[in-house]
Amino acid sequence: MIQDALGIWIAALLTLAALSFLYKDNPFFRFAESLFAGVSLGYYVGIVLNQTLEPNLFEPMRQDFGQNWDLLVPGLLGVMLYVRYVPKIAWVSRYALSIYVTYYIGVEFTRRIHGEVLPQIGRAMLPLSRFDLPTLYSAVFVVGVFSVLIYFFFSREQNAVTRPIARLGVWFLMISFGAAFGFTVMGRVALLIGRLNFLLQAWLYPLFGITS
Amino acid sequence: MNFDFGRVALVLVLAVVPIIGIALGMRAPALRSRIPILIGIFAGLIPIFSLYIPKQFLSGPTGMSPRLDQWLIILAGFALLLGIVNVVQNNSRKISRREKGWFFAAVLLIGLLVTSAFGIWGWWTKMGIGFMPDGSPTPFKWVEDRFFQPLQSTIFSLLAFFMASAAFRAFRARNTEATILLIAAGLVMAGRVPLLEFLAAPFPPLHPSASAASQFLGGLAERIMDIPNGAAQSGIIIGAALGAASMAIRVILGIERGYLGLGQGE
Amino acid sequence: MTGRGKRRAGTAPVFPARRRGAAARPAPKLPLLLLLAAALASGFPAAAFAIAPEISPPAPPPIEPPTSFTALDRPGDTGGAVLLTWKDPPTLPDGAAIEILRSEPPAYEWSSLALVKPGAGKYEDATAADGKLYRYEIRVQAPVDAATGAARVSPPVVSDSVSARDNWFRTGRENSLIASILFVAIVLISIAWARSGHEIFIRRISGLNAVDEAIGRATELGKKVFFIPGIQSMDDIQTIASIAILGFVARSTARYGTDLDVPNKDPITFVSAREAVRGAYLAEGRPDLFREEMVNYVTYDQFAYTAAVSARMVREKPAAIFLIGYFFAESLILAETGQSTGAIQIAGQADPTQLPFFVATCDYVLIGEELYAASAYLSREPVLLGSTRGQDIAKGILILLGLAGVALASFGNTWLSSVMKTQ
Amino acid sequence: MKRIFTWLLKLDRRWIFLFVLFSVATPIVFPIGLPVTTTDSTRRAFEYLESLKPGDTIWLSFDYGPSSAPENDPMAEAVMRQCFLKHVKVVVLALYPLGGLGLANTAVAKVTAEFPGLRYGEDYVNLGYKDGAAAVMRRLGEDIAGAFPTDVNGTPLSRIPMMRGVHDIRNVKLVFTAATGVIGEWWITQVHSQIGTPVVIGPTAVSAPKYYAYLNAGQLVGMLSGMKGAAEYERLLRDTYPQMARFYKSTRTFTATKGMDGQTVIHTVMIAFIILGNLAFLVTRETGRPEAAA
Repeated sequence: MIQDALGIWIAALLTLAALSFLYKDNPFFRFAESLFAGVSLGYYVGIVLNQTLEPNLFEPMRQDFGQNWDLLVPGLLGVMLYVRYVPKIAWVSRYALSIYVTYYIGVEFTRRIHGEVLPQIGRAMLPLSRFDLPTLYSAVFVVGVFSVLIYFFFSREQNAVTRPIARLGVWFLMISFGAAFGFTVMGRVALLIGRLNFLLQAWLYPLFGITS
Repeated sequence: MNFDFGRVALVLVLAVVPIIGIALGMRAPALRSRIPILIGIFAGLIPIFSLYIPKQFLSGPTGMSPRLDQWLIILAGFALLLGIVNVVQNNSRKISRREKGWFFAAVLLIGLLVTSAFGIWGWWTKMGIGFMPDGSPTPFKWVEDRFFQPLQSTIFSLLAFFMASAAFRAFRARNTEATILLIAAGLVMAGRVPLLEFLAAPFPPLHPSASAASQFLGGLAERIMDIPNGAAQSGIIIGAALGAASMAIRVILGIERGYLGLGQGE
Repeated sequence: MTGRGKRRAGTAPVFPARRRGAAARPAPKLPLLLLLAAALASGFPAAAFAIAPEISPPAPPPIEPPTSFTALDRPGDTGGAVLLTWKDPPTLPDGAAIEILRSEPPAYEWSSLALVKPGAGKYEDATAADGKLYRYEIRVQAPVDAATGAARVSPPVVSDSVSARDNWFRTGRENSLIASILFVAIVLISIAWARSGHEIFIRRISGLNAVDEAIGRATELGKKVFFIPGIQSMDDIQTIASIAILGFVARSTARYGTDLDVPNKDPITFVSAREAVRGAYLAEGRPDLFREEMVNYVTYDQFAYTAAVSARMVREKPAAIFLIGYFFAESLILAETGQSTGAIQIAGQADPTQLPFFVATCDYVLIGEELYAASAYLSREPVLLGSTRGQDIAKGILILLGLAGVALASFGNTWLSSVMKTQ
Repeated sequence: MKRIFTWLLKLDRRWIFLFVLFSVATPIVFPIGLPVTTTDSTRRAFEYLESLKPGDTIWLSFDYGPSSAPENDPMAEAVMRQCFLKHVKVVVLALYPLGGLGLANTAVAKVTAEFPGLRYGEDYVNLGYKDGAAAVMRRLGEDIAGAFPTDVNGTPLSRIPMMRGVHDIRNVKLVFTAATGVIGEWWITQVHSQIGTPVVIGPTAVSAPKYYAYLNAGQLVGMLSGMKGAAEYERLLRDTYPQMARFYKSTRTFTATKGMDGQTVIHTVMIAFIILGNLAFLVTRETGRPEAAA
């Protein structure tokens, strides 16, 4: 129980210290920020050890080494990564880095062409044959997609035809940015409400004995 | 011991060849960058081929592509230690030289040591980092709930304030583009909440029309999100995907290699 | 057809395990009705009526079996699955389901695999072993008839023997394979073209023109340049683009002798960023100016990193801040704090989610593809310019294709847009 | 006049922060009670739950974490209250890995305390958290005890009275998922499409748009979109059960209705600031820093 009350006090004071940054940088904020940096790094030590390395490496090796002997290789690659602290052979770390980067970049390549370019361009192929409201919406959509794409031409100077289209593309971009900004306000305010709720209900109300 | 073709091939190319490459590199400096790039080409082609070739040795549940994925998750886990070493170096130097703010460096290091000790302890004792058998939190969990969580969500919630100050400053009708930005933002913001009903609250005769207008604004906001916003997003995504794919080709072929500390070009 | 039905009805008592369905349950109480049910199922209603004419109310009509039944290796998979397809019979009793059974020839033991809702028309047996022969059987199973208390099934349909196998091509991905090959070809040809000495123009990108201006200002004021490479690892290509830009920024700071600070959230990005900065200082001939602390690690948590970097901005008041890479919600906290310190801010992200916040708070923003054009723009190297040119050609083709698709769709032809669907 | 505008243009952003703090905090402490107009998707969800009979069982999944709690908590609480009023049994579970279980425990403790007659194991049960949401869902179609052998306290399901008639997810009348990420979508694609159990979803406002497609396709019974949807649900609940008003009037607890008050006020304040800023800008024609070149 005492542990819990202490926990709430700690959480509440840290919340206030973090909020104080809005006024200006101050020692309380600096304390909270430094503590946060340290605790969060330690937190990920715990998470990586218990939730990444344990189930992906230690557990399979213990359970069935014969099926998982190859998991020793990432250990080897990990050692190569650390070799960069020995300046003379720092270049050895390139092996680990190069494998890590290119594998994921290969994944990215397929994801972009297969998962983004084709479906997105397919989505823009809307019929524009009728005169009604949905067709108008489709037309706006189609114009938007292609004018934005024309804005992204780099290797040619914009001319009398493409300049106005690219400008239209910029307008579409601006609508999109403004709308997305306005759309996000609500979710961010909900976060603040969550913090204020915590301060009120877990800390202040019990402190002043408000229960109803 | 399991010696599937895929697994053995992976170990040969990504472990045995690098070891040979390192041995050669000790003698011939030119190979210090060439062999890693060659191996990179191999690693980069695996997921691409795996998308189109469903063969067991490549794409099966323990085929080359999923297996390499698991390897690299482990590698990324190991990499965290690189960061920790750097943080400990920088902060302990601050403390030992009594630089300005050394006290906060000490706070940081204590937080790091205590929390990671709890995490390691939970792993070592098999207790884990969640709850103990009697339902009470482990020390790690307690630190998470009382230090980590509140700080994380408070910093996150600062966004509510920054949204307001950024909106006030940025949304000015300076030119056509800025005006469009401003109007779109205003309409969507107004459409997300019963704003007109709030403003009409003191005037009962206006309630029905305010409510109708509110609904209309809501529909309009949704439409803006759907059509012009959706179109612009599509355009950005297609363009960016082409740029990313072409960059991917350059990286896999070793043309772009700044991340290895090597210059641009050949 | 009927012959098979006869065999099935007859074998029922021999393989009770197969008869776990509704038909088996009433057996102890109503043997006669069971017989009736079996007879109905076997397509011999007349015989059944002959045995028990009195108890039978108007008999429910016989159930038709499914048609066009095929069993094939599921195409384009890693093996271990057989694909069954069929057409439901035109009329089905209420609540009926399609039962699927499997046997391993030469044995005739049929084991039930699944009950499928009508309308599915296909079933994937993912329990098949590669190379092993199977036969499949399907039939319609209707619920117990309320009037007679008997379960009703249609005559079964049996497939030819089939086996699952490991395949060389994932069917249905021809479109993206062709697109990928074409794209790689376009980019490589453009690079070769650029290398052979052809001039390639690249239009002005104001965010990139400002890079030198920003670093110049920092040099004049004697203040730091901050470079924040996003919070993702090197598994995201935006981070790689960011590290490439960092290389150019570091060359400038090395040239002018300006102080640089690159705080990191991801450890692998941290290693790469350090290599890139070290390489840049070396390339400019100023390894003496490079300090390890320039590229430093902060923490792995998104918001702890944000708090620490924001605090550093406020305390050190850098003259220029680069926010280039893959950012999430922290984008606005960093950029708004940076804005309040009065620094020139240049942001860049290819993913559209955080662009609105950068546009609202930064002086220059690299939007979408501009991020990837940056290294070509800054270096003017033929290889990079060539690949940017290749992107443009691909984009032109896509726009033409897209417009053709719109035109076709307007005439009611959706062929082109269905070609674009990937699986 | 011009001086005021010049001052406004150079306004220290900390004044704005103060405004934000007050406009959000005040309605939470002193509810305004703005009118909430209900939308069709929320009404459909409410009416479906109203149509359930005493003794039916529903499934309430906590598929969100602390960061979206202000949006999702009120939904889960309102649904629980409605069920307990109607004597519908509630099975609570959590599939969201980062903190879903903690939120479930808190919400269950809070709402069950409001209904003194309830008995654990007969009126409601808490199955706790299971890792691997999609796999768990597929398991639920075969056998609930296979996915959750015990409840959160370690009691085997076979010894929990209300679980006796509930062998698999088909025996449940409705799945309600309060969701922040993709888990909510899986309830539709893994459970509703494969097994047929009706689903109502309560997503965060940000992810709501993508669920309209499912709603229109009839794959969802109804939807509570974000805090607004939760506030609508609270209003329907208050209108149908006047005795509920006391829970929603209390200063002590947070409700979506209060949250929406705060949201409305802050949105209004922000728009007012933007308008004032533009007015000041147009009057003084003063250009500040060069802004965002695209």
